[in-house]
Amino acid sequence: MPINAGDTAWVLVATGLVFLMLPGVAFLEAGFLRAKNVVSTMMQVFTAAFLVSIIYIIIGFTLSFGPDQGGILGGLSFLGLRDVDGNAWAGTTIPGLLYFAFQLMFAAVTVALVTGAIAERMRYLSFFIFVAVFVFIYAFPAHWVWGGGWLARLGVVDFAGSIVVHITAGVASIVAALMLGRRIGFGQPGLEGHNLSLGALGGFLLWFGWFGFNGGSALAANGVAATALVNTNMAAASGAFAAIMMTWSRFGKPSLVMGINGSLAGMAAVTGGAGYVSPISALVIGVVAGLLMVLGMRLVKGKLGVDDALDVSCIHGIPGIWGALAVGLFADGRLGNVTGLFAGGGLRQLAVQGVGSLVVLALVGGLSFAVLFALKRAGVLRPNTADELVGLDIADHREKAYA
Amino acid sequence: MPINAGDTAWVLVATGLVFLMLPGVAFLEAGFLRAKNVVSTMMQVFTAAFLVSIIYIIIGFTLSFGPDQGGILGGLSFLGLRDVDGNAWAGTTIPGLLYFAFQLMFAAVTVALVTGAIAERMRYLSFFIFVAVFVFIYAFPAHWVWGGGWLARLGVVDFAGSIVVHITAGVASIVAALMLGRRIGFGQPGLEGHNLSLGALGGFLLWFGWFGFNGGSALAANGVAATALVNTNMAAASGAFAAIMMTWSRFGKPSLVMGINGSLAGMAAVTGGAGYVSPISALVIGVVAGLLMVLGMRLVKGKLGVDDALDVSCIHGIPGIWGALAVGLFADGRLGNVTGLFAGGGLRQLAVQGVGSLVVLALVGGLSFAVLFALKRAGVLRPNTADELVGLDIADHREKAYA
Amino acid sequence: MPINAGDTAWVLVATGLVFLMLPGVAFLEAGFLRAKNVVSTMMQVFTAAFLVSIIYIIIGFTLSFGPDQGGILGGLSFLGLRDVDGNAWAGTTIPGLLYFAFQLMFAAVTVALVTGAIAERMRYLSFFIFVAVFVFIYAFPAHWVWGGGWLARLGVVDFAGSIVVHITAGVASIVAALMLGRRIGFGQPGLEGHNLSLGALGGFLLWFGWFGFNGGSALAANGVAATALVNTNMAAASGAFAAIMMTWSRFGKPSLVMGINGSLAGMAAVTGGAGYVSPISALVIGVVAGLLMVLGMRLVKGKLGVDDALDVSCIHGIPGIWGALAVGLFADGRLGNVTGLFAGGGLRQLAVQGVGSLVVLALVGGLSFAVLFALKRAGVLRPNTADELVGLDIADHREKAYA
Amino acid sequence: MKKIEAIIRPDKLARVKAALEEIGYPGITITDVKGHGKQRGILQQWRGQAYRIDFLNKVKIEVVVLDEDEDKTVTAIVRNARSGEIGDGKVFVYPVENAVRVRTGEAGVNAI
Amino acid sequence: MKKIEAIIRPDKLARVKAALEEIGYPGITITDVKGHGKQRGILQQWRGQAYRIDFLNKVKIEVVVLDEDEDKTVTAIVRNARSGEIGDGKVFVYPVENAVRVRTGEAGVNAI
Amino acid sequence: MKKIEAIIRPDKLARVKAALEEIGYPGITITDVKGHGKQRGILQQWRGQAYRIDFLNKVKIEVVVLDEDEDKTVTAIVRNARSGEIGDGKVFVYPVENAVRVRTGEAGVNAI
Ligand SMILES: Nc1ncnc2c1ncn2[C@@H]1O[C@H](COP(=O)(O)OP(=O)(O)O)[C@@H](O)[C@H]1O
Ligand SMILES: Nc1ncnc2c1ncn2[C@@H]1O[C@H](COP(=O)(O)OP(=O)(O)O)[C@@H](O)[C@H]1O
Ligand SMILES: Nc1ncnc2c1ncn2[C@@H]1O[C@H](COP(=O)(O)OP(=O)(O)O)[C@@H](O)[C@H]1O
Repeated sequence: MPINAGDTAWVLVATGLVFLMLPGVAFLEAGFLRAKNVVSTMMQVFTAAFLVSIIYIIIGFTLSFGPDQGGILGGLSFLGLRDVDGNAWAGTTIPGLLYFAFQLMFAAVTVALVTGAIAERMRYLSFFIFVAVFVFIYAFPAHWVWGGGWLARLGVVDFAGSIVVHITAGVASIVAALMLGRRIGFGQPGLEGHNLSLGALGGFLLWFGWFGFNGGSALAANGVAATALVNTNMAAASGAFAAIMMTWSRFGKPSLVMGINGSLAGMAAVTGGAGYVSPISALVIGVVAGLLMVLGMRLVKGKLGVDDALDVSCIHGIPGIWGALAVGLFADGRLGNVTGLFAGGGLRQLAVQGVGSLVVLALVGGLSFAVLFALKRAGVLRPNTADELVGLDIADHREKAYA
Repeated sequence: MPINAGDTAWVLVATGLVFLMLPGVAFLEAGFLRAKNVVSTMMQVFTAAFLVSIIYIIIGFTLSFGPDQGGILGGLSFLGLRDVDGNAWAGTTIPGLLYFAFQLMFAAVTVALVTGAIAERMRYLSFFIFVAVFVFIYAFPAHWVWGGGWLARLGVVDFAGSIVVHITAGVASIVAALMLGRRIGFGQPGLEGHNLSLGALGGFLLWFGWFGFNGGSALAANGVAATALVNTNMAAASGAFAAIMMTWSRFGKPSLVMGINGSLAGMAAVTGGAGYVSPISALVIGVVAGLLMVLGMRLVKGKLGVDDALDVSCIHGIPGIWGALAVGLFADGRLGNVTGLFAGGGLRQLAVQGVGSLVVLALVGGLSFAVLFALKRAGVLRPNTADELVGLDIADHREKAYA
Repeated sequence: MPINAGDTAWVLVATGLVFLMLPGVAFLEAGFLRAKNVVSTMMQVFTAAFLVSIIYIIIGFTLSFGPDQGGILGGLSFLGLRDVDGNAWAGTTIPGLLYFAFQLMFAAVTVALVTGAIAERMRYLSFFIFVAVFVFIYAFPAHWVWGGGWLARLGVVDFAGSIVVHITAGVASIVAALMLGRRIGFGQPGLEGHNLSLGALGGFLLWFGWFGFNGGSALAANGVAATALVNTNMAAASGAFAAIMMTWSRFGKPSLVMGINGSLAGMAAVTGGAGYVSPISALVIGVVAGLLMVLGMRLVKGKLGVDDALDVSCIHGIPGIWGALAVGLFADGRLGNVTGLFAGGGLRQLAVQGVGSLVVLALVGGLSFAVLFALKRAGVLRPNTADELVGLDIADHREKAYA
Repeated sequence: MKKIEAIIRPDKLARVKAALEEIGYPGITITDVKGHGKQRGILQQWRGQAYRIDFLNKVKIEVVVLDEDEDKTVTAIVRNARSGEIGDGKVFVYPVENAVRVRTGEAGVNAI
Repeated sequence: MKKIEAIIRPDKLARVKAALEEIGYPGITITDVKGHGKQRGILQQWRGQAYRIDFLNKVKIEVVVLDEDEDKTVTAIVRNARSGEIGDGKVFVYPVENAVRVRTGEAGVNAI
Repeated sequence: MKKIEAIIRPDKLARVKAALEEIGYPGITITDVKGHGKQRGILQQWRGQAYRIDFLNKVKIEVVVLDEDEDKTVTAIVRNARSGEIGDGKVFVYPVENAVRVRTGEAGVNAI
């Protein structure tokens, strides 16, 4: 297909919007953490930006989107971006380089999300290595679902990444939280966020950027993109609504922080079906995601006592699973003949989505465990007590966020 | 008309840009208020985002843009977004769902603006109800001017909402400020904003977002959109210039805060004529708006002693009226045969614009009064003194913005 | 050529993105300066926004892009934007008004960058005058390279402004830093930035906005735009990488602040060749830029003791020169037959690029010196000691950034 | 000379300051402090958990007065800082051996 | 009455506070201060230059106690604030002439 | 032992600190405070209204010294904190009954 300027314009912007989710994550997290770990957290996200860029252009992209090798990974045709240029990417109306850039941002965002779980107690050196390795881990789900791998052939669909991005980030997060152990002071007052304005900025940037994340995944400026954008907004709204109502009824006071988290959970859930479901279905998907998130937090932090610092597993992981399944429920055939249970498509899609979710969960969980285990063994995973108490900003970067 | 990818790309982005005006409003206000009401204010704007989304998709959109019922409101054809999909919206080259999303953001921004007037002293419960009702109030001006209602038939034009958005928000603001009464400590030092960096962030986001607000209102990526964008920038610049010169000459020191406010006033004024006037006219419209704003603040806060906390009536309301009239003066026939006085079009357009402004002013003022009066009677409008003193962040949300 | 909606959509957005670099600069700088000069710095950038807008529409644009007058400046055909309207700009598929708006933002960003050098010790009045004059100074390089002036005829190419923007800003910065002298306390602890979250926000906004700056310079939504966007991202990544590795090896601790600066240096360097080189070349250009920046800072601040407060000369100026030359090395003929040394194009392009850089350096350096010398003579350049100690926020604006 | 040190609620500061000015002591020094006492902390929520903040914001006022003004100063503060609720704070009196005005070098009672 | 004023490491605050509560002094006042002493400052970097911050964050605890409780209070603080490293801080004891509870007006030992 | 407490202009802190170090007192504690006195507040503007901020930023320095060093300490502070303009601040001297070094438990003059 020839290049279409309108489609290209939209995906150019969408690429920028997905990039903007990186500061979104950085500020959401920095604001919701203590002042002594702000530089550390922003540096982690910044590292996701620059390090993923470098590794992804060299090897990550081709592993995901190179010619399929037995359903498992892409071949090395695009190593160092060979043969990827300004001409149209196969099956699309946008330049190959743009397709690359859009996918690159997804890889960067995925690993950036994990920083929320490991916050305030992971050495920078370890995180640096973790990011580098994660580009390879991420290549599997990306190829399997989006690169023509075996899950795609099985019929798994994932519009913009409930599985590939949010389950991946969520499971890596819970594994990392477990491997790292709890922060000093976990469960006691004193771990509250230092700057909710900054956190809210992150939340709004994420909502805004998600329009590009989901809308851009249409790879064209058309009705599908519009549907995805509207669905994103609706799930964010209803996710926020659900979370706010939960805190309002439980504590008598509605919480902004939980509202923001609820909007993220709603969007993480609708990401999988953004182009496949109707806006009203998106409202339902969002509400459920918001509720699941709140319940998940009570379970993970409350019952299990796992210190997933900013609840990435509950804000992205659980809603990611729900969103993957929701395609099997709500897809109404508007796109690519994907039809879920409620539109009379039977249980097949639902089953397939479940398989896809489980497989990615197991794979990413296992590989994340392996790399973190190695880092732990090497003794570089976690700072010593004095460093953790003084904060990673000084301990690992010798920079203070606030004078 | 078929869908055009270029036009769709632009309106997709413009929708995002208008969304971004919500954090723009949130940070402008939070930064210019006291630290103890930051969560409260951000929560109000966040509520404008999620609650308007939910109500607007169900009923608000169809009341504004459903088939005209006697010039008064739209019919219920699009209830729950029935029949609004990825196909082109009538008379445009963009998907119906995208037209909906763009309009939704306008509704959300309008009510978000009101938060600046009522800041620091309105219970969250009341605000929540107010937002819900406001979606219905907003349907009237939106339908009358943009939905083919009676004002449109009369010949009132309003490119992107000097009347529909800014007069509406401005009059609701002054009414709300009057109903709530003054904050404790009004008129004394101590009410200054706690974080001008945050406020400036809001101001810049609004300027940026306004490019989408006005430029996107062309509903196409063409010369009209470019004109609107340039005019927006010029009126912002000249509004800022005017306000800064006023403070410079009055206090000997130019004020950043007033400069930012001046840019907003300029844009609120040029919004009505963004596609109808030349960039040089936009410069003039902006300067006048900046001056009117400064004079308005001396009147409203100074003389009348009305505590419109962040001067929404003067930054949006008064410039909104001026902007509506300015179309009748400066429109040069470049778009849709709208010609103002200075281009030899006579007084008719000016008169019609005046009528439109007055009618919306009266209607929105009256309806706002009604709902606020009811809330006041119910005793839920304003917090008690202790809560107001401790700040609404703790009192209404049990969250502190800064640790 | 007729207007193309897709190209127009992209350049509309890109214009907004370049605008967003203004708050990018404002927050980068404000965050990396002391709390008592935050209003002052933001006001300077805000002034770049509104004052350049007003002067550029009247005279600046036509001086740059009016019909060439002997290779030196543009003629006055577009005075007050006469004859610039919604129709296609010659040689492009976007409206003339949009071309104007895009160029306007470049002018504003260029002067905004200088604020980083002069921070904390330049009277607002002087800065105001400096900005006004700078619009005229800027017209020369803009016309010479982009407006069909003599450097363009010589064969100098500068995709998005390594010369026109970054060398210009860099040399003006070093001259201004020299004319102003050092801040009180220079070289001692106590000058550290007050808020790295704010600074990081600025850094991320600049990275994001730069996609529009470089990508938009294609003036179309096509493969060139995609190339420019990818190259921008890659040079940012590798510039950050280089700077972080330098601090890591030197201090044992990687620095976020230097990482952000490195990303900016990388982008400043790749700006000149964004459409002419491959993404892998962009990686190399970025790494070198990051290293040059670090070494430059040791020279300028360390050895020479020049108080370029936020190192604009090293972050923009030196990488700008390197980027101009890099076109002569790496251009691979993918765009407009520009071929550098490494692609077998010989030394000619490199030589021409060197001439262009030197000429602009000398011209802008000289003119900047002249205006700053006059302001110094007039005794309005620098505040007195008491004012500098209390901070320019209070001294020049009577506004405090933080309550 | 005595130093009167009062730990009071932040929203009483303006009144107390005015009262001190009225009795002839415009020169005061203010510090933001946090207090813990009988007053219960403020209930808050964070990410779905309720918790209580132990330390409450208070303001410390320090004013050095002549021996003979001790009583009226303490009275002025107590009267204007009182809300009657738990958490109103304390006033402590300390001996001062000397005072010097930096600007002039004057010492003793002339320095106050 | 005595005022016990302790300048300690911020991360020891929680333990010291608990210890004071245990010996019957829940009423304390906390101030964020910066200290300079034998402890070396923290090495930092700024824009490629290394430098050392002279002043370190410390917390000042003030508690006014009955004369007879002076020793056990000091002991409780010292024991719980100690890390053994340079920078642990100091405890100073000052005479207090009077104390008044703002809420009730009670004075002297009843006010503590 | 005496506690010397000085309320000075923030921009004099570095000089005063250096002077104290020179006379053998590197151990000092610093608090950010706000002061009100004869010095007029700073004129500011907010949303088109001018107003005056009553309280000005000051820095409080506390240093506990041996009895015999009281005079030279006060002199060192006064000399280095002086600008000659209104608002230079005050130095107060208080009796100290005891001092304890947390790290070692040393008490009395050895603890300073
Ligand atoms: N013994 C004490 N020493 C120092 N400060 C105290 C002491 N007792 C109380 N305070 C301070 O006084 C404040 C108010 O005390 P609290 O017991 O809450 O109320 P009330 O004084 O009304 O009984 C506390 O927050 C604390 O700052
Ligand atoms: N003479 C003094 N007067 C006031 N404060 C002091 C004095 N000496 C020490 N301090 C405070 O005690 C803190 C710790 O002192 P330092 O000498 O670093 O460690 P250590 O007490 O363990 O020897 C200092 O940071 C300072 O705040
Ligand atoms: N009686 C007092 N008690 C406590 N602090 C005081 C007293 N008088 C002055 N101060 C402090 O000293 C500062 C300077 O005092 P001021 O009267 O402005 O100047 P000067 O000391 O030069 O006459 C004040 O801001 C205040 O913090």
